[in-house]
Amino acid sequence: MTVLVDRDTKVVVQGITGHQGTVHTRQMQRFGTRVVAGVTPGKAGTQVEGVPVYDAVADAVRATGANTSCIFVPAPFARDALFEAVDAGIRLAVVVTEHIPFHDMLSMYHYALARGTRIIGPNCPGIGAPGVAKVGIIPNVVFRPGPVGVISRSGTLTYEIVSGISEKGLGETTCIGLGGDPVVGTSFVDALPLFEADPDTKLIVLVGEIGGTAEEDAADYIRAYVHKPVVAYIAGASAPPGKRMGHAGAIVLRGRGTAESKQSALRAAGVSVARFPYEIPELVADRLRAASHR
Amino acid sequence: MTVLVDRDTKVVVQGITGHQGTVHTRQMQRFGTRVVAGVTPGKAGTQVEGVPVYDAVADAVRATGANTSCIFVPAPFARDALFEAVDAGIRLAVVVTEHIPFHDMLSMYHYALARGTRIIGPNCPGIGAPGVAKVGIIPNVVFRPGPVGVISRSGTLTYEIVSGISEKGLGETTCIGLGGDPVVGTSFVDALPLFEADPDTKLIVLVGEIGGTAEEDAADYIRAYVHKPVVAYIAGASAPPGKRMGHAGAIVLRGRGTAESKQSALRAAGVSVARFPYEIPELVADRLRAASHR
Amino acid sequence: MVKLAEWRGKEIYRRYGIPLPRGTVVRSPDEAAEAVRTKTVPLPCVAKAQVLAGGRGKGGAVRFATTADELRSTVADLLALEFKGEKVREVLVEERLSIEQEFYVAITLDRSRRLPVLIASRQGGVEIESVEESAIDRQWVHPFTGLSGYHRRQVARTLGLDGAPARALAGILDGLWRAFVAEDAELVEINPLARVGESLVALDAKVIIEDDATFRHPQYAAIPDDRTPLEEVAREKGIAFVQLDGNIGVIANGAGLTMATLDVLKEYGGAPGVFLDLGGTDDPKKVTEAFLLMAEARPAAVFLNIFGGVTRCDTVAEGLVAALASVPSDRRFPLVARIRGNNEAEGIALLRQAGIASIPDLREAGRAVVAAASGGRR
Amino acid sequence: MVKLAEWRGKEIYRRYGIPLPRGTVVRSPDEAAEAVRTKTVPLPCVAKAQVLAGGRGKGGAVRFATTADELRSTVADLLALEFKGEKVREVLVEERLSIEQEFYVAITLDRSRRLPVLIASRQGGVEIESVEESAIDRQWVHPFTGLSGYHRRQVARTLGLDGAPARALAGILDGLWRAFVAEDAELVEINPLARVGESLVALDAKVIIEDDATFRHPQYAAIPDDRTPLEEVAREKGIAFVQLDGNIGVIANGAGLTMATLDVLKEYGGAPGVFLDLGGTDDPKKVTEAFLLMAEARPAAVFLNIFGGVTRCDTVAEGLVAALASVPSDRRFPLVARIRGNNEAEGIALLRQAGIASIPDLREAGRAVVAAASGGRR
Repeated sequence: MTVLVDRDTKVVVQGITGHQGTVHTRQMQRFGTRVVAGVTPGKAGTQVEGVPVYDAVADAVRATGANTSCIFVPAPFARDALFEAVDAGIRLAVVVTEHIPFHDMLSMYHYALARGTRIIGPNCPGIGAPGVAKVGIIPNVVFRPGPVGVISRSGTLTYEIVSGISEKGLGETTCIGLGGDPVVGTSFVDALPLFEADPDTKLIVLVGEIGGTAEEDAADYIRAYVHKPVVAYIAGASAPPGKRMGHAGAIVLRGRGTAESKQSALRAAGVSVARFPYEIPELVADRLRAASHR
Repeated sequence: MTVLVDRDTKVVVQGITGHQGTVHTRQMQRFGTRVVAGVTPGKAGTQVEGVPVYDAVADAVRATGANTSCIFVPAPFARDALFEAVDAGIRLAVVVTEHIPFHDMLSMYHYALARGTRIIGPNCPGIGAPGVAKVGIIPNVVFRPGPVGVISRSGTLTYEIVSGISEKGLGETTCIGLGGDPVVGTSFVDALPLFEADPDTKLIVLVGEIGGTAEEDAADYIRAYVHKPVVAYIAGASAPPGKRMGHAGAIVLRGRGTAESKQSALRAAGVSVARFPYEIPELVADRLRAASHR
Repeated sequence: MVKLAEWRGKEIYRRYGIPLPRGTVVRSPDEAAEAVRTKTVPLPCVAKAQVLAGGRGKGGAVRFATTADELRSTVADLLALEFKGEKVREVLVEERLSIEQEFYVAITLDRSRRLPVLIASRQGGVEIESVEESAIDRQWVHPFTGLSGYHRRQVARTLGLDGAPARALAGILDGLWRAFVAEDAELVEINPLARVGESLVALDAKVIIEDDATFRHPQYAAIPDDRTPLEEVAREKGIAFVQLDGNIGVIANGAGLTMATLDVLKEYGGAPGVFLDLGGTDDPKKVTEAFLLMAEARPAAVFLNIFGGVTRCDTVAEGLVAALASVPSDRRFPLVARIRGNNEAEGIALLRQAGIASIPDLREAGRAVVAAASGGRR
Repeated sequence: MVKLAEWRGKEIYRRYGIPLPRGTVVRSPDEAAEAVRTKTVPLPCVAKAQVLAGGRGKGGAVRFATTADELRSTVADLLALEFKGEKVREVLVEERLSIEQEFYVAITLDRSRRLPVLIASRQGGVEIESVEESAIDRQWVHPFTGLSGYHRRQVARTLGLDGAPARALAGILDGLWRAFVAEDAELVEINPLARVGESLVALDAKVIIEDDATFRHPQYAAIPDDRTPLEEVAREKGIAFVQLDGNIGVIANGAGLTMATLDVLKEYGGAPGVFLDLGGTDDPKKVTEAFLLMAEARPAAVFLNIFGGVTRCDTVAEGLVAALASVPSDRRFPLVARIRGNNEAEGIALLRQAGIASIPDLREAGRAVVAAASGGRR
């Protein structure tokens, strides 16, 4: 099984006529995703990569039964786009858009939560389940079907790591890029139970970063509720405190959110912690081997 | 069994030091309700009817394990009081306060909904389950344990009707006074499944009024999901259109919300509709007799 | 329910940036002429009697004028009018615009969904009730997220607008939403919303403010409504009091019980003339006040039907006895009482002392009142 | 993260009704003397250097003056100061108040709970990090319901206030909340919030505005921050560029990959000097700009580590080749490349044509960069 997406996933792309919207619609299609609709106000009746475009998400849902949205609209309009998706009955919204103010994201998160819609992102690469569906922008080439569930706060680092897992011949059930912003729709703690419950996922890879306490929260959760082996890597051990490292989230402030605190919390929860990305595939192979011998 | 309240119901009275708060705390106690705490800012450390008073609901919950709130605070402060109760983890809030602006109630309803707290009211008599607990202001004398579940939009009319049912020797599992305001936390449609699911409730009495479409919505729900017999009365058949009859809710406007439309919708759903309150006990007895013979 | 006259609604709309015709409200023909002289109102213009009842256009309460003199006499005519029972105290005088299209937009509450609903139709200028369902677009707006871009775009599509008029529409809808929330409105309606070239203008304004929110908006509490003078007095005393067409006065506590009492009286051939809901009170003075108010309405008979909850039976009895003592002889009425619930025995005893029996059966009590009223009909 | 100087933060607080000491910001001793003359600033007063670094009190950047002449020379001293690397351009001059108690209040974001958190302590005037947990009160505020009465009452209890000071506190907390939301702040802090008789006064102001929200608040985009000049240029070009202490430049795409690259370099004994995150781009010009910016930082060697996703490998190669052609000869640097992902083959081919090999293994590539940097250390 896969997590969050399956063969019934029908995607509407909000902002499909923009450059990224169009490029990634094509990539999602090549992956095998059922991209059933696009939305760009004022462009109803046109097509992008063979996908019909609608003025409104509600129209797209009515016409195509779309249940999942991939949002590419620019930051100033992202909140509106998400509200529209929720009100149209979309159950899963992958928000690729970056630079959304966290105050907007607070409203987006709590509204979606209240209405039962799950958000992945913002500022995220999205979800990929090899052989099933991809919603977002993770490069198609990195995937290979297999027993590993990947949860990551990073973008390209995820590609690098998933790619390494695939090249090692292991492969993934599903990979979720959560996004690195201060407020995310789905956190490690929200994503872990999905993989814990998925029978095909035999091991979970967790890719974290400095900043915040999401990894510490994850360690608490793993200790209490996760029985599958977990391998983790935390980027930014060498980053100096007080400097914001690219992501709005990635900053060590006032001694909080250091790589050390995250690594030691994870280790204490029984997680194998890689010091560098290239150590991950080996650790995964080891833990899978050990688990299968039990 | 009872509905919404049970032997674990522990009540905190918000606004306990006000006149109504104090009077009804005593009445609830006499009914057998576990009133464990009261809240009035600035009055911490005092007692009302032997009940300890706290400054904040969170303090009361921490100290006493209160899980249910009965709110008597004046309308301008009711929204704040409800938010406080929700944030303190209260699961059921009975809002007795009348004259709360519906814009406030919209926020209260949607916030409570999002956070998993049920509201009864506002402007409502509350809940009474004879022999178990009462939260609100329904006179103790009207009750008698029995197989009838009562759901009502009215106040005193409910007392009249419940009293009639009790005097007939029938009695109630639980009686819920929903309140007659335009926006209520729990509607007929929300309350019906509770009684449908309660094994001790053999018949449901629904007391409606002119105005709105809550009774028509209830008829739709009953037709689809309620298998127990239902007896209903709609007050206001003789009220002229365009006149607001006391309640903010009770008004026939533009031909909507007439007694006729409600009565015929309910009849079409298999409900026995009383023309006058005094017909209810007889109809209840008939339907109960018929049901027991099946 | 505080219904605002058009000009007051427009004052609100102006504060929220909704475009309106140029004009002003006047209370005399001289003021109207002065408005023309100062170019506050351009000619030709329209003069609209400020009454709350609908159907002003067909009823002759909206008229046109092309000169200052004509306007002066038109305003004089309108101020002399009594429209569906309402006296005309103000006339709104506005420029006459060249209208290309008339739309309908409004926001009100959907009780079933517990959400505000934004209603739009391309068919404006007529009562929305007369527009077929398929021509009405409804969108629900969540109080926590408010009016969003997609709501605005949907209304633009419904009305068939794009470009500058669609942008103007977006601003109007935002203003309407902000007014709905900030003014605690039950209804904000623009009908018609007129297209004039590339602009949109609110030709009419219907705003209803919620009674219960007047603690936040004391300015609305003082606004005259379509209440009778006695209803107005009752309102000031915090008593729900509605005048109907019949001759029997009903005093009960709680809206539901009061309505049920009316239903019973009607069944026995009685005609309720006053609906008086005591509400929940345990102040005998309030009961006395209610009775004296009832006496002012000169009922043929009065039915007191109380179920004591918050209100105690003995309180009511006490208040009633005090009232009966001070009702002037020409205002006396036959009384049938039925008091039940909390402190029932004490209440009944008090009444008995004053020579009043309480009839416990609702049917019997109803019949007794109807009989008393028809015997004593004036 | 736009950190505002105290005086700018106070300008915001003033707009939200938060009480402040009387005073003004000055940029010269003359302006300070003028402020005393016009009684804008009463004497005795305090002069505070407007720098973003903390520890001003102990560091001599806050001084007192009792006469206009003394203030003039104090301001002159402060304007000559360089405080923890920051030049002092403004001095805030304010009345000196007689303080009875110092509190701490702030609102910021709790990422884990995804809720704003209202923080209060009776121990103000010191860094909140140094206050023990038990003396700090935290309350979470839901964005849909906002700051409510019970939050305000709880803070009043924490600070031990009632009566007039508690009412003043309520107003301050409301202002702080409204500022937090309406200004898209990451942090609004008052430390200390001083009790002066029956009033409360915000003696300091720390406001951080969110970068991503500057589209709503363009006024904040132009405010100088504690960036280096090159970081400032990069910011204008929309490139994430951070200067560190080492001599190796890292160009990667994505914050995670860039940080991971730094981690690897450090493991092999390298010292990263510039962190440059290309982000997602498929514009070769942006890549060229990034390389030229990197050249300005004069790195001993540069590591280009790209995983092509949104960014395509060939785009990066194209931009890189163009950049190398235009880097001045005194700015050239050894380059190690590793490009993978979308259009990898095309990218590698383009690089090969320009004489650059791509090393696919991250360890090997890292070692190569460190070697190149130590060989070419200036």
